[in-house]
Amino acid sequence: MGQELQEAAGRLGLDAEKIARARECARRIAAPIHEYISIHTTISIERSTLRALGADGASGDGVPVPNLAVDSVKGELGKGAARYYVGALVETGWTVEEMNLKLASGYELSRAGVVDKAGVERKAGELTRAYCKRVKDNLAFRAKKISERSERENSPLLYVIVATGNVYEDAKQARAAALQEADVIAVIRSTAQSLLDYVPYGPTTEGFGGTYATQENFRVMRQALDEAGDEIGKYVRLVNYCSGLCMPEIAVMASLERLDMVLNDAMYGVLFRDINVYRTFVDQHFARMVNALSGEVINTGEDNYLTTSDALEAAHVVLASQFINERLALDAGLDHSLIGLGHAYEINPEIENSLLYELAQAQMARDIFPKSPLKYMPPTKHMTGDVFRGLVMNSMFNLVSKISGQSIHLLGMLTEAVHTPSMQDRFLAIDNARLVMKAASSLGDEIEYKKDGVIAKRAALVLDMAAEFLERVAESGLFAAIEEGLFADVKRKPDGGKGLEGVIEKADDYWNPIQDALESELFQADGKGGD
Amino acid sequence: MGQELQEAAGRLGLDAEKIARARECARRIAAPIHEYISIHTTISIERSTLRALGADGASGDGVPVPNLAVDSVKGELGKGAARYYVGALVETGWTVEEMNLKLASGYELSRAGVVDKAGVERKAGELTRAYCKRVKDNLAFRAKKISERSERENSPLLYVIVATGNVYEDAKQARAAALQEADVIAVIRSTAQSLLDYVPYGPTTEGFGGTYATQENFRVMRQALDEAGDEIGKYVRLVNYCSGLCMPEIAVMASLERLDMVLNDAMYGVLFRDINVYRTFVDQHFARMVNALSGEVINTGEDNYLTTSDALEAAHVVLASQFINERLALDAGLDHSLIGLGHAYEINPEIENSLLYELAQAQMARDIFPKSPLKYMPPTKHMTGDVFRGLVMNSMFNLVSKISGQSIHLLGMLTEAVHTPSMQDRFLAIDNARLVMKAASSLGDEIEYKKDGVIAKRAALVLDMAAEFLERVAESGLFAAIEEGLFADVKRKPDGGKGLEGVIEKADDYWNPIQDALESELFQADGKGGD
Amino acid sequence: MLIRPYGDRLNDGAVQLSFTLPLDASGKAVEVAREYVLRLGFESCEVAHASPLMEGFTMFVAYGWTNVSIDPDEVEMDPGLYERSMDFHEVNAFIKEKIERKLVVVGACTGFDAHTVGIDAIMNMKGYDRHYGLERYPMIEAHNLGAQVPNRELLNKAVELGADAVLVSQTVTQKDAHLVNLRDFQEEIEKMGLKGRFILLLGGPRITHKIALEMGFDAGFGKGCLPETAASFIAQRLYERKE
Amino acid sequence: MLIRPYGDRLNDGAVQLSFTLPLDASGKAVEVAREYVLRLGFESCEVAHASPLMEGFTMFVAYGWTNVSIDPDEVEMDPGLYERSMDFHEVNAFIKEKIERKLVVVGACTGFDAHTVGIDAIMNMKGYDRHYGLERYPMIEAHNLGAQVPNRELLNKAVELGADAVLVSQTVTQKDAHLVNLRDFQEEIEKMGLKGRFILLLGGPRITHKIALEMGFDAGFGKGCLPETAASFIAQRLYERKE
Ligand code: B12
Ligand code: B12
Ligand SMILES: Cc1ncc(COP(=O)(O)O)c(C=O)c1O
Ligand SMILES: Cc1ncc(COP(=O)(O)O)c(C=O)c1O
Repeated sequence: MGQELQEAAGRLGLDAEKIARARECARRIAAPIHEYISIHTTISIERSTLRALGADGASGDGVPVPNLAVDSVKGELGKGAARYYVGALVETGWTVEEMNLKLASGYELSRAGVVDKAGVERKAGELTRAYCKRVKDNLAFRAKKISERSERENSPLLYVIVATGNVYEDAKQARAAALQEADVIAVIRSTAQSLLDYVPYGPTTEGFGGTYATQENFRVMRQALDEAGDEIGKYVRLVNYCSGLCMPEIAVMASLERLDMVLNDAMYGVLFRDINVYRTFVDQHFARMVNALSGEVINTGEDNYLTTSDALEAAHVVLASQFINERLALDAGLDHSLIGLGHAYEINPEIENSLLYELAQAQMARDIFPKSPLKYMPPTKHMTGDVFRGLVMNSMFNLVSKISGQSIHLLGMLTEAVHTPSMQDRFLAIDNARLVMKAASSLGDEIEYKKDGVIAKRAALVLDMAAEFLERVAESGLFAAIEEGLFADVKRKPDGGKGLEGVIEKADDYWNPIQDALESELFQADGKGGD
Repeated sequence: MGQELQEAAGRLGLDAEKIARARECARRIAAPIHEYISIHTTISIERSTLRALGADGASGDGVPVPNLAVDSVKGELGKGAARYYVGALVETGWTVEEMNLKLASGYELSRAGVVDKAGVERKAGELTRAYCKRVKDNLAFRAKKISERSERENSPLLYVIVATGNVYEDAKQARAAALQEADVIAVIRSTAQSLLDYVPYGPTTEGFGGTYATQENFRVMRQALDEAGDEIGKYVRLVNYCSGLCMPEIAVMASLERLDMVLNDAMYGVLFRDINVYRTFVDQHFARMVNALSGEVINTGEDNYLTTSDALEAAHVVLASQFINERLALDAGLDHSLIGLGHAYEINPEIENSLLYELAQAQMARDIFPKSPLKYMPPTKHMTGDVFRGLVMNSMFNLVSKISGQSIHLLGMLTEAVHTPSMQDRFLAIDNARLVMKAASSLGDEIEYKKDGVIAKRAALVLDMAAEFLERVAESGLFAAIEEGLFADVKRKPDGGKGLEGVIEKADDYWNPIQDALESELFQADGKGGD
Repeated sequence: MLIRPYGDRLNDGAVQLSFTLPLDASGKAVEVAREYVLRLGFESCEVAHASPLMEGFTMFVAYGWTNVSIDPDEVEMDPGLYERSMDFHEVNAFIKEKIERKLVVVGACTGFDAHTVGIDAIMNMKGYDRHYGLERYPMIEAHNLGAQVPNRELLNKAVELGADAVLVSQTVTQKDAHLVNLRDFQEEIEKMGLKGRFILLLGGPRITHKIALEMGFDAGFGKGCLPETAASFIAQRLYERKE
Repeated sequence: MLIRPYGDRLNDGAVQLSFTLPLDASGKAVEVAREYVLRLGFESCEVAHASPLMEGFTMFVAYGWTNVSIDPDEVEMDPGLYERSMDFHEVNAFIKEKIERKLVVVGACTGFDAHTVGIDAIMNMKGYDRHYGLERYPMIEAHNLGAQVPNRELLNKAVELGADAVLVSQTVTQKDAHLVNLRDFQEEIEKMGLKGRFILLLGGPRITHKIALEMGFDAGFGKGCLPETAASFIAQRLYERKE
């Protein structure tokens, strides 16, 4: 623990002891959630397990095979769907592809108990090893490319979004952004996909304000970005959004298609998508274990809090949520270097010294989470149709991001308050960031913050308030705190929202070979998780 | 001297001893120039003297009365034109107005010696006292308004230019800028007015890339800005350009019409307008004394050096020129608070750490000239037709200006490389500066520069090079150094350029009541000048 | 009186433009861009800059000068655009005096739209920019159903609560998602026989009064709308209907 | 092949505009601005923002979508626009071989124009962006007369030095100051009977090949012109004349 303490001091001289206490509260907050998680599974976790074992495809009218398979053994899910899917494979001798086609055309998994237990365990082991191998190969491929082409990377990584609704048009725009030196491309999901309890199958060319997240769409984008990357000697990272009712499923699909980063935050699902707390926190744990195995960086959505509450008044809520997300992520086997905690530049720019407060809050996050690839997001709330002022606000955001050493920088568009970004909007955003960040390259190492000056005092105040806030949440428990509207001024009842019906108590003989493999890889092997 | 030494240390820990040595060199450079100045007058100084005594108006075909008066005693100017003008007044008993009308319609001053010496001295005294009173009343009025309305001032003062060619259109645009919180309005002169050896008379509505500087135009603008200022409770400062063949005349006109700031730099005239060195340095001394009496801030044009030579390679030449301008200004009775030394943000923004070098150079000027109202000018050379990138570059310029505590901030236009500014260009420039400067309000006091970091080392290097450069110039003399092209890579021969024929050796009995009044007010009275 | 854009002189017709053409950057491309601006109705054009975005695409920044003029008086505003509004106190006094009972108002973000900040700004206690939301009006009973409320569910609630007015908020406009949803809203009203039953208000950042009328609403409210403006409209329209 | 601006989909015709109208900011003014953009040849327009600049003036930021298209092939470039150019070594070799003597070149900023950085970039030792100026060409004798040189003085010098080519630079274009000066230049040429005597090159940030031809020059050079481009043109044009 010692080592972490001084590090926490960082550049703002923050009270390391208070930071340690906040982490302690996060532990107390996580404990009861883990208790609940350990004895529950969900319909989405079961579908994800089957996907990892090879279940894929969809019926004529587009119902995905994993949904068909899981629904056909609806009552038995307390035992885990794996036994029925693998059992059917062993019994029928069909290959996984044949099984999927059968399921797609109406075949139903039998609910009868497993006959050949050893055969099922052997088959499950084979499928699980195949899955883990594919995921680890992806991880190795990514690691090699990143190290070979590291000098082409911007620091922080420049992250842009594409959202045309047509995956092939997205691919073209993503290519353009990559050729303009963007490092990370995120395809925004079609509106409200987080509320679908299934993942659409195949490539999609229609969407509202975004493109559906499907495995085929991931493949199309992955290929386009690898090609563009090879052309200019860069490894271009691909991002998509797990949050929502299909969190673990999208995580598995991402692990199969070598996505590099995923938005993965149950708090976002609850607060901004009104998804049931129990459902999404159980889903999150499984999803984050899959991300951990595949070495994908998760991004958390604390920036959204500042769209509904004031960025000065709610800064401590962002920090508190980051501590909680860190704890839950570590407990899911994610190493610090994969926990891309989110925050944003959202203070009203008309407020005097707003740049100093933004710098204080950005540096505070850097000091408190030194090893995390922090994801810093641009101004949205106070952006107006004056695209010229928008460009100036984004220049200030770019400067603070560079000075405080952020890791992932979501580029601000001058047209944020007008429309989804055009090709030239993205070019101007990239040009703005690269110009400011190159000009201010080592400004961060060059300046020291005055001891108890405006910046240092602001950071200390936010840390104090966050520590106090975490004590309160630890007392009441996270779900009760959410019910009270402590987070983002949004109230959600624990039994409210969508998806509670999909939560299932694990039977004593619950069996999930994928979860077992994940846990052995992530925890037993090197006892790394949950430090 | 002591007090000035620590102050010089400032925030970059610059070598105070080296700064003192540089000031010493400036003194050695100024000495021979003063010798030349003390024994010469110029045709423009004589015209200015008559203007101060009341000469004004113009003949039918537009030749100004001061020109007619001075030309009519061309051979006698060694004795000073005052005796002939005042002599004629005493002899004819005409009032000044009557005399001007006579001169305008062909009356010639007689070259005969003065008859009633006592009468001439009494009349000259009366006219000189009237001039000094008007100038001091202007100074008092300005000081009162500034102190009453100080809290409405931006810091740094926001300086914009208007250049429509039509003084009435300029007035409208200036009003708009003042209502948008600009503090300082400069009317750009019509192209090449600096090469005219007369000042046009009356209001003008035609000009190329600017509006002619005339006394009537000053009055029109002064009234417009006073009205706008009263409306919003601000004192709006008016600026015009003295540099060129009519430097002292425009200074006198400015003092009569209560201009607040004037561009007044002989080096600019020589290097960029090819005006003869002797002519313009003699003119400058008289002009700066007039500025000093009227409490007008002078602005010097070192920014122009960086349009013809590289801003990284020539930074030390800017600093050296500032030391020389400071010395010559002090010797002309200008107090530090009236010496608005110029510099600019002109490094190629694509260069890594260019923002740090700009900050180093801006902070260096602040530390070395702590009491000067430094005038900081925007990027021009590396501005392109990409007005969006232009806005980003201006945001960085605005930030550096605020952090380093500059005093006068010439607003950068996003269309710098395209056209003279439109009304909306100016609005966007003001909005950009106010937003960035309010957001970064006390950032300057909040940060300390790392001891011998990139910023501190850059400033120290430029100071060293400037000190060396000044030693070389002190050896060769300023005019020889200019001939070698040491300044702005522009070579000018001492006897070359325009206006040398207008330089006249003072006769032993040279008499100039205005110069005598200036010198007694500025030097004898409190022995302030030339500290 | 005919007017034109003002650059730095009256009627100089100066306009700044930026656009991307599917062309590789070259001297020729600059000439095409300049010619294109002339075809847009400009007398003269200066292409200030060309930036290659990727092979086959170039962004241009240009300044055009046009003789096209417009007479503001000819431009008719949306009929009945509701701009004048009573303040918080006047509205409550008006309702108390003229309608003599509490108004019932039901609102939501309908269809897929989850942008609740807009409707919350109009209806919630906190309100908008220090202007209280309808929940704080003593003479109004406000029910905010929140995000992604299906049209039918909103209308059922309105009937159940005996609403005087129904407030719909739409923000996402890509591919006219909002128009699709609003047409569905009108169909639901017809199906449930509720035509003319409620005073219908539509609002959102991209909503104009024209769109609202076209979609069968009584009024449209855009960016910067204040709660008291909506409250005034409901109160006055209800009073007119009573008369 | 007809093309249109590309926003985020092929042929969506998206263009960004900003302009100031002599109107006070109001809901009505926004509608006038929107209507104005439609009159400029746009199908639809969204006024994203309105900023009051001062009483009676408002700036608008707008996005328009247009069906106006253009066929790049129809757009004829300036005839004879000189784009291809030999490099430093090829030019000197060409002159040595084909003309077999040093060329004499005289240049200046004429009239009131004091912007020498442009002509210096073409003619001086230092040149432009690591491309050497004509002074550094062994086969060219370059005389740069500097700033604000009267037309007559430049032509006298050209005659005196037996120049092959005369280079004129003009930067200030307000109120067509440059055109006034260039017409005067042509009159001087006629008066001094020098028509056709020199190869005439005109350059500057706002100069196009078209303007140069209209003003009686042999070629026009704009922003980013390189010294070798000017040298190539002079050498080749001189060679053509010799043939
Ligand atoms: C906050 C925000 C979000 C939050 C919403 C949180 C919440 N609970 O509201 C989150 C992160 C969830 C979000 C998600 C998305 N968003 Co969003 N979002 C914004 C943002 C940043 C601010 C919107 C806002 O809060 N405005 C402030 C309020 C006060 O203003 P207002 O909505 O105009 O409301 C006022 C008036 O319009 C009026 N009014 C509004 N409604 C009504 C109703 C009545 C009856 C009346 C009288 C008046 C009235 O009164 C209000 C007060 O004056 C904007 C960008 C921007 N800066 O505007 C993008 C923006 C609106 N989002 C956008 C998009 C595309 C999306 C997504 C589709 C992205 C994606 N693919 O995931 C999703 C869609 C989610 C969904 N299902 O709707 C686009 C919309 C583009 C378009 N024209 O269609 C924008 C413009 C961003 C962009 N440039 O791309 N978003
Ligand atoms: C430096 C500068 C000055 C300096 C000039 C110093 C000097 N010795 O040159 C000073 C400070 C003196 C100055 C003064 C003024 N300036 Co000035 N200045 C500029 C600035 C910042 C850069 C111009 C420059 O050096 N460009 C770099 C060179 C390399 O590019 P270039 O000129 O285009 O030359 C290239 C090509 O055009 C070509 N080329 C050019 N000439 C020729 C000739 C031939 C034969 C060939 C083959 C090629 C060729 O090759 C060159 C290399 O590629 C511009 C703004 C900007 N950022 O562009 C304003 C600008 C040009 N100035 C402008 C104005 C209005 C003025 C003043 C009138 C302001 C005033 N009222 O006082 C005065 C006029 C002085 C005068 N009498 O001309 C305006 C012009 C607007 C217009 N369209 O008319 C500009 C655009 C600034 C603005 N936005 O208002 N200026
Ligand atoms: C953590 C997180 N997940 C998901 C999303 C968006 O997903 P959707 O709009 O599909 O709900 C966001 C915000 O854009 C987010 O911050
Ligand atoms: C000191 C100084 N004087 C005068 C001017 C301009 O005057 P003119 O263009 O009339 O020579 C400048 C630059 O613009 C300047 O820096």
